[in-house]
Amino acid sequence: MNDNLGKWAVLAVVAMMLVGGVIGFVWLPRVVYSDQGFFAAWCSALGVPRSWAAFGARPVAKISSDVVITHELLEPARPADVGHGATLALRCTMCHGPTGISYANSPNLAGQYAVVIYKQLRDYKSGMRANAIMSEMARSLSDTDMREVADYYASLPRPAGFQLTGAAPAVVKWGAPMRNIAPCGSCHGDIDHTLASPWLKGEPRAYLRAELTAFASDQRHNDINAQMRAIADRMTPEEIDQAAAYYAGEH
Amino acid sequence: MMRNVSYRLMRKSALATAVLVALCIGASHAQQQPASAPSAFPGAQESLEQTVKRGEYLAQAGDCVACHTKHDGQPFAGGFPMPTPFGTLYSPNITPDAEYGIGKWSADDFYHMLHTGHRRDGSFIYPVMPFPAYTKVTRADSDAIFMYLRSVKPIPEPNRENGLRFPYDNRSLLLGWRELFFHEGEYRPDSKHNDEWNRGGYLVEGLGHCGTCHTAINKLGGNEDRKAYAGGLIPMQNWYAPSLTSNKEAGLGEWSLEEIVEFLRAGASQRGAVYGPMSEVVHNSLQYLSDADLRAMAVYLKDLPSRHETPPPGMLPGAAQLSAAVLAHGHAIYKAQCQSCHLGNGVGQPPGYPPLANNQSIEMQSAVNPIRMVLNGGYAPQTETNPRPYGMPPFAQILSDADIAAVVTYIRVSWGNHGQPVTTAEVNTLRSAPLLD
Amino acid sequence: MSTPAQSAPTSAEVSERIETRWAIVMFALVVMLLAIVVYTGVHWASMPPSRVEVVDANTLHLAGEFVESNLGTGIDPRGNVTVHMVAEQYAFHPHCVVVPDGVPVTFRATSGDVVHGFLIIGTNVNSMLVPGYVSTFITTFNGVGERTMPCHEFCGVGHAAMWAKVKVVPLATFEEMARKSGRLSCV
Amino acid sequence: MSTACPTRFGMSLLLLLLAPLGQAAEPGGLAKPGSPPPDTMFARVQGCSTCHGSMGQGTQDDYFPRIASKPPGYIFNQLQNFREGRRSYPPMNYLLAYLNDDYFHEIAQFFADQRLPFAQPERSRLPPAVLATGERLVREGDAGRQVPACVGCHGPQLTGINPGIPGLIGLHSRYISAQLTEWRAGTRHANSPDCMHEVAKRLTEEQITAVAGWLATQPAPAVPTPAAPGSWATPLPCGSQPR
Amino acid sequence: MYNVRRLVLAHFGFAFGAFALALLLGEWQMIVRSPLHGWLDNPEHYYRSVTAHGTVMGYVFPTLVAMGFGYAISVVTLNRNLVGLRTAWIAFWMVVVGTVLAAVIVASGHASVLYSFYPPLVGNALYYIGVALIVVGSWVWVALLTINLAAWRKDNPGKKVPFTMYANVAGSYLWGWTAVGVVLEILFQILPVALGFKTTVDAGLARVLFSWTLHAIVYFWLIPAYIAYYTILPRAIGSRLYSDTMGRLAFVLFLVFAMPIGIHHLYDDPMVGSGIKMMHGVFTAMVTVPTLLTIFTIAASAELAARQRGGRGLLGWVKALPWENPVMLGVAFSFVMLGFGGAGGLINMTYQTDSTIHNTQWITGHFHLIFPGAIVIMYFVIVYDLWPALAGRALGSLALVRTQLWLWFVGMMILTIPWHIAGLYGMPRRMAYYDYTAPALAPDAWTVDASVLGGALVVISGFLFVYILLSSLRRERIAPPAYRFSEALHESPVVPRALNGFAVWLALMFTLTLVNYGFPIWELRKIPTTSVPAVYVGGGQ
Repeated sequence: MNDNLGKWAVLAVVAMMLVGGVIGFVWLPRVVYSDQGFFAAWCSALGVPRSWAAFGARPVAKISSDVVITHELLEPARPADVGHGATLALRCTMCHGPTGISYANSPNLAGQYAVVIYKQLRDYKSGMRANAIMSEMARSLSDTDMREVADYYASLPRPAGFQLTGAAPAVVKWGAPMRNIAPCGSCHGDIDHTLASPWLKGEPRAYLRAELTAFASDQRHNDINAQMRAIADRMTPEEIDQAAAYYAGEH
Repeated sequence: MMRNVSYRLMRKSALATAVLVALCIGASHAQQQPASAPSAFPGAQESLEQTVKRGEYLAQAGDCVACHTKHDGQPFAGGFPMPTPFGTLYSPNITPDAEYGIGKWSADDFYHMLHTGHRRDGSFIYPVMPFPAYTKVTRADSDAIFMYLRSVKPIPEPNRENGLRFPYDNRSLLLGWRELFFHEGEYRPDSKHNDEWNRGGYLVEGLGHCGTCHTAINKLGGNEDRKAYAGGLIPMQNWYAPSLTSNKEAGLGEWSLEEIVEFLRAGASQRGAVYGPMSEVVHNSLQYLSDADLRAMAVYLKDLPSRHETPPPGMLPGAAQLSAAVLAHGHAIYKAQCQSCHLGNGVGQPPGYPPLANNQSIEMQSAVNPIRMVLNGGYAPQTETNPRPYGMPPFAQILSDADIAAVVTYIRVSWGNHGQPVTTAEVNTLRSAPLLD
Repeated sequence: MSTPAQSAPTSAEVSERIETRWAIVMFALVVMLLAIVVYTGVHWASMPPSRVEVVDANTLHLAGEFVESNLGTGIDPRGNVTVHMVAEQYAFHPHCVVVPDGVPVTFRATSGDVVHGFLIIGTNVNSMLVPGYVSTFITTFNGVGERTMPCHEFCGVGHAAMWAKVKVVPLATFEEMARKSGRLSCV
Repeated sequence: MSTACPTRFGMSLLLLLLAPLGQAAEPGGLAKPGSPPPDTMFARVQGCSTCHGSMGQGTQDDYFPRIASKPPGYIFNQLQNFREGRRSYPPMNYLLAYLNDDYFHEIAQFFADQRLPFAQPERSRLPPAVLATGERLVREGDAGRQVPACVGCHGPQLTGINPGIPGLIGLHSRYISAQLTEWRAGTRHANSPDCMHEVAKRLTEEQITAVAGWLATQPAPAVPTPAAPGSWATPLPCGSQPR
Repeated sequence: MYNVRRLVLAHFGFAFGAFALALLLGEWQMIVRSPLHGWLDNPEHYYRSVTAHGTVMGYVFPTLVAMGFGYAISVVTLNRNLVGLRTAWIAFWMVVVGTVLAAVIVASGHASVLYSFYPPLVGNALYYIGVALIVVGSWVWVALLTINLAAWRKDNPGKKVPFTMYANVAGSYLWGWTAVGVVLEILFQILPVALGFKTTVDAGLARVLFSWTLHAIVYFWLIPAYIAYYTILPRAIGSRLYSDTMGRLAFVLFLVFAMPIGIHHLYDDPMVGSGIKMMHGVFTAMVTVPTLLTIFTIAASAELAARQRGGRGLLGWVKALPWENPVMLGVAFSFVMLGFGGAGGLINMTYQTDSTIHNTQWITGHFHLIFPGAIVIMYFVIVYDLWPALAGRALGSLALVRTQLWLWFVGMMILTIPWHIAGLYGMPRRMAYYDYTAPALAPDAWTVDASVLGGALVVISGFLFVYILLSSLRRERIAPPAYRFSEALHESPVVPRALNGFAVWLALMFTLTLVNYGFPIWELRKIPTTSVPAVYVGGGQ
């Protein structure tokens, strides 16, 4: 070892780079990307995005919902939205209650996330979700109307003093791993909340049961990537009832 | 057992009542009780029926039924929700039901509650119950009201748990509030004024609890004396209770006694019609008061000192918004929607179609009421003297914020009105104001 | 090994000699390691998912190969068996996959939201699913039966419940099923 | 500072604009109260005009119902229901809160007496098959689900019958389906026996859509007024209609 | 110990305090996910705990130990007071504040994203700010070491930099540069989203940036341990460092090769090309070189000591080693665990074999053998060795000390070996609960139970360590002995120039980083479609 160590080291490293380079960018690609030309293979090895010809787009048989959920989907409510929403929402009061709290086993909308309400309205309008009255009601709503109604209901206070009773059932706190059922609470608010998942506390039991059953039977199918259908169809009727009862505070 | 006590009481004549009054004077309020008190008020000598009758009258004057009856509920059975910034409270059942009502109460209990704002168990009452006003009620009147309440149909309606947020659900915290805003003590006639004035004062300050709405409510949910009757926004309901002082611009300064009496009795007058929460007051309470009492109230109100309720200049909405375009727009809307009833020069066709020109409701600093009238419309309450009221339709669903802002602005500045312009934002926020309290 | 140093220079030489020997051993080790990698790479053509392919994670459900009706197992134009899957908090869609035994199966999977893991226990199928990128993996199952398939990357509080199944069936059975319907799954 | 200029500008514009109006009003600026309004029911029910039309004939709005020439008993019941909160629609609940029954009778009678042409029925977007289902339900009902035919109570011409059963003509599909849904959910009540609640409970989603859709497309018959009491026997007892 | 006694004590004190708490969390995690405990009612608590455990053990604890040790080395080997003591204290408090901030946020459940962050999962901004503070504080340390070395050079022109200091500074440079990756990720990817300026993250790019830090950070943890091998063990067992030059070489090789290999953590990720992966693979193979050098040198100097103590035979000399000496014992344990860990590492670095165990419990086993096993046991040794000089107190019974080390070693083995096995069964890591009743998973159950036991031993050992130190404080003060590190056997006055400075090696480090990370980062940065909406956690509260 002497003062040329530095030089030697540099040379050695360069040599290694070359070896690695040759193996990684010339030799292996020839094998792994044999379907591509030299430069294409080289690009693939580098990680330049390219699509694998064999797997092109396929015909779209049916889609669940045409809403694309992003954080920008609804800007934070402008006061103007809330006001117009309030006037538009007058005709929703018969089922959803004057303060967004239903006496008719319709979902409570007070304090529901705006994105959730907006998406459902969009789906009602586009027919992705069907309901005798809601389809009718949503038909004439413009996109702005729907945002405003959503913002209005989101602005209302949730049912005061509502308490969940009893211990959460297994399906709510653990789900059922081996059936790929995640805990309800991991998306719907007990444990954590994910974008566009509705807040379920205090929703009417009958409504929750009906919707879960509809998901399970594919009657309702406006959940993106079948997220709820997949879960609901793995839930037992008992689990469905337990979850519904729990969130309705009747557990 | 209490029942028997009170029934015996009822069987006793007025003398007994007088004795009882005397007793409790001795008991607690000697220093507060004016010597002339009993004679200053009716009912020193009366039969049980008369007492109950008078009790009913006073209960109406106090408008007990308004809060102690829920929409589809039985009279006085309670359960009426009262939303506050601190949570929702539910009025209790005050029918003579032994379990849930005041069946087990004595006249003492009742007076004590009314007078000191303590529940029967000694804990504090939330000031949604206007005991700071009711404390002014005399023992005699309290007993009469109690007798009357004992005479109504008992309803076994359980009381509903209040939905107050922490920490407001702790009644003992009210101590601070009471220190600030509650001054216990019956009404003390002012010798500088005649009986009529004092009677009016007794009703306005006491049972009428006018100040509860017409005195601004501050952040702590209390009325400040220095702002007494100068008007204020009613929290949650989002109606503006106008000033009742003798102030020329905002108050009753320009109203004649007759106009005030007519307004309170009929719910509609040459000056305008009642609307919003006041409809309820007229419908359930004021229309039943005697001419003498209404006149007395009018006299007292007319005499309230002005609090010069003109807003500080800085607070005015910028006149910059007041463009010709807005006024033209407002004028167009007015012609299309309002003129047919309120006429081109805004003089209206009172009492059915109230005047808009020179009308405090229109001009007052807060534009809440005129905006809400346009948004929600309204019918004057049906009363003995106004059995077939006229009404104004809601425009919320056919006019945009801009339309409404323009037309309200137009009305507020036309025909010599000197109100301030309103913004579309104001209109918009009021769209979500609750229609039913 | 060396005997301890008597005199500095000799011991210095000794130690230097030993060090050099040792250095050679070391490099031999390293070269061997590389050799393994290269050999397996070339002769089994076994490489990790290395074709970078991007996809819009927000619009998977609207069009393209990951739209709902395309998920599951299918025979693609080339006659290859291909499984399309989407992972989302907290499930795989479909959550039960049918594959034939003994023939190469291509997995095409991606995530609709966060990073998920894709592992078929007892096989060398092991890949990350990163939103915005398509993971492709080719493998051949040996032996029919059911394999479990957990999400092996933390993807949120529901992670522990994110499991799917792979059902390996005899080729014949599979072809039978495939004739009946285009896309297969055991959901 | 910068706003000062536009402000003054705005003010001067205002004055310019107010000058004529000022003359229109009193020279003093204070207008003297006008004469009392006409003492007619028409003048009194203008509170209903923006939603139901000045005489109850309905409006362009795709939701609010026409109330002109509905049976007086029916209208009275609804006014009462709204006041008592048996029907929830805040604007209605609010407007009627402090009015009494005697006045309701007058109002009901006024609208009942209005004879006004019906608006063009709406053109339905529903497929003919669905409309056919709707018509069948209206004319024959659905024996399977024990749904009586609408015509059974509301009359062969769907004009309703005095005093309590409303006609179904001239309503918007949205309004009808909303009402049926409410009946079913029990948020709209009637005096018991609440026959519409019974009927609506037996209807499926699809049937509601179909019925509402078909009814809304029906033109008014030659005689659109409710039939005289007892013109036909109603299949099931209804609290709002004396038998 | 010059002017840094209290400074070093503060670093060690806070480091091991945090360590003790995180240790308990770790064991709690083992228990709740084992068959011995029912499923957690709120799985979020588990991930909360994992986040806290990882953040403390990964960022706070080793950083503070390295910092404290580094200051000590600087003053001892350069034989002069620390320049910039006040700044050093500021740096310390930055780390403390950062830790507390992060800890509070994590404890409140607003940042259960695990210490590896996992965007597009995004927690509360304050958590990331806390972590960033920790890193920045440690950067101040890097600068201070450089400054002190420069100051010393100025006064001793042309003199050979003491070996220990050389290694020390090499380690600090390694950290200074390797931390850049995570800082880039936090500053440009996560914080803007956490603060709400932006709502989308490129998870792929984030993972690449994190891998930049993810592997080299382990070598940063490792360096104090290696320094101890070279410069504490020989002195402690009455031997000498075998070869100065070899030693320096080992450290500079870490400097060069630790960095450009992080992508071997992403072998199974879809956003990096196979060529790049191969390059990282190659250099990963290279990074075994310094380790092998070290093993050789240390073994050699141990042999030296043994033979001087009359050890004979090809391997017989091993018996002659001073096993009663905790340092000897610690190093031996460390080597064993390093050996197992290293062997496992070879499997991870070969991507065909990696694919069978990637992200399984095996990985947890692997890095627990390396870090809490081989490395932390050396941290114990370091603290034991420095303690008299720091605290001015002699340690209590050495037997107790040895027991502590034994417990740690045995505990770690029982903890990690079953993990490796579970990994081969395919058990994923980081599961709040695990359905052992499922026939497919039932066989894994015993492994977790075993780990619970191992964990328990580890916890006992950890607290025993704390106890030993605290109890020593009750003993009477002694004059702190002058502390020294071991010197080389052949103390030649000069070393190859390259090994007396860092220029060449830093140059290589930057170049290799550029070569191995430049393209992927540049490439991923310009793909727009791969930015996906952030998934904010903590919505449950």
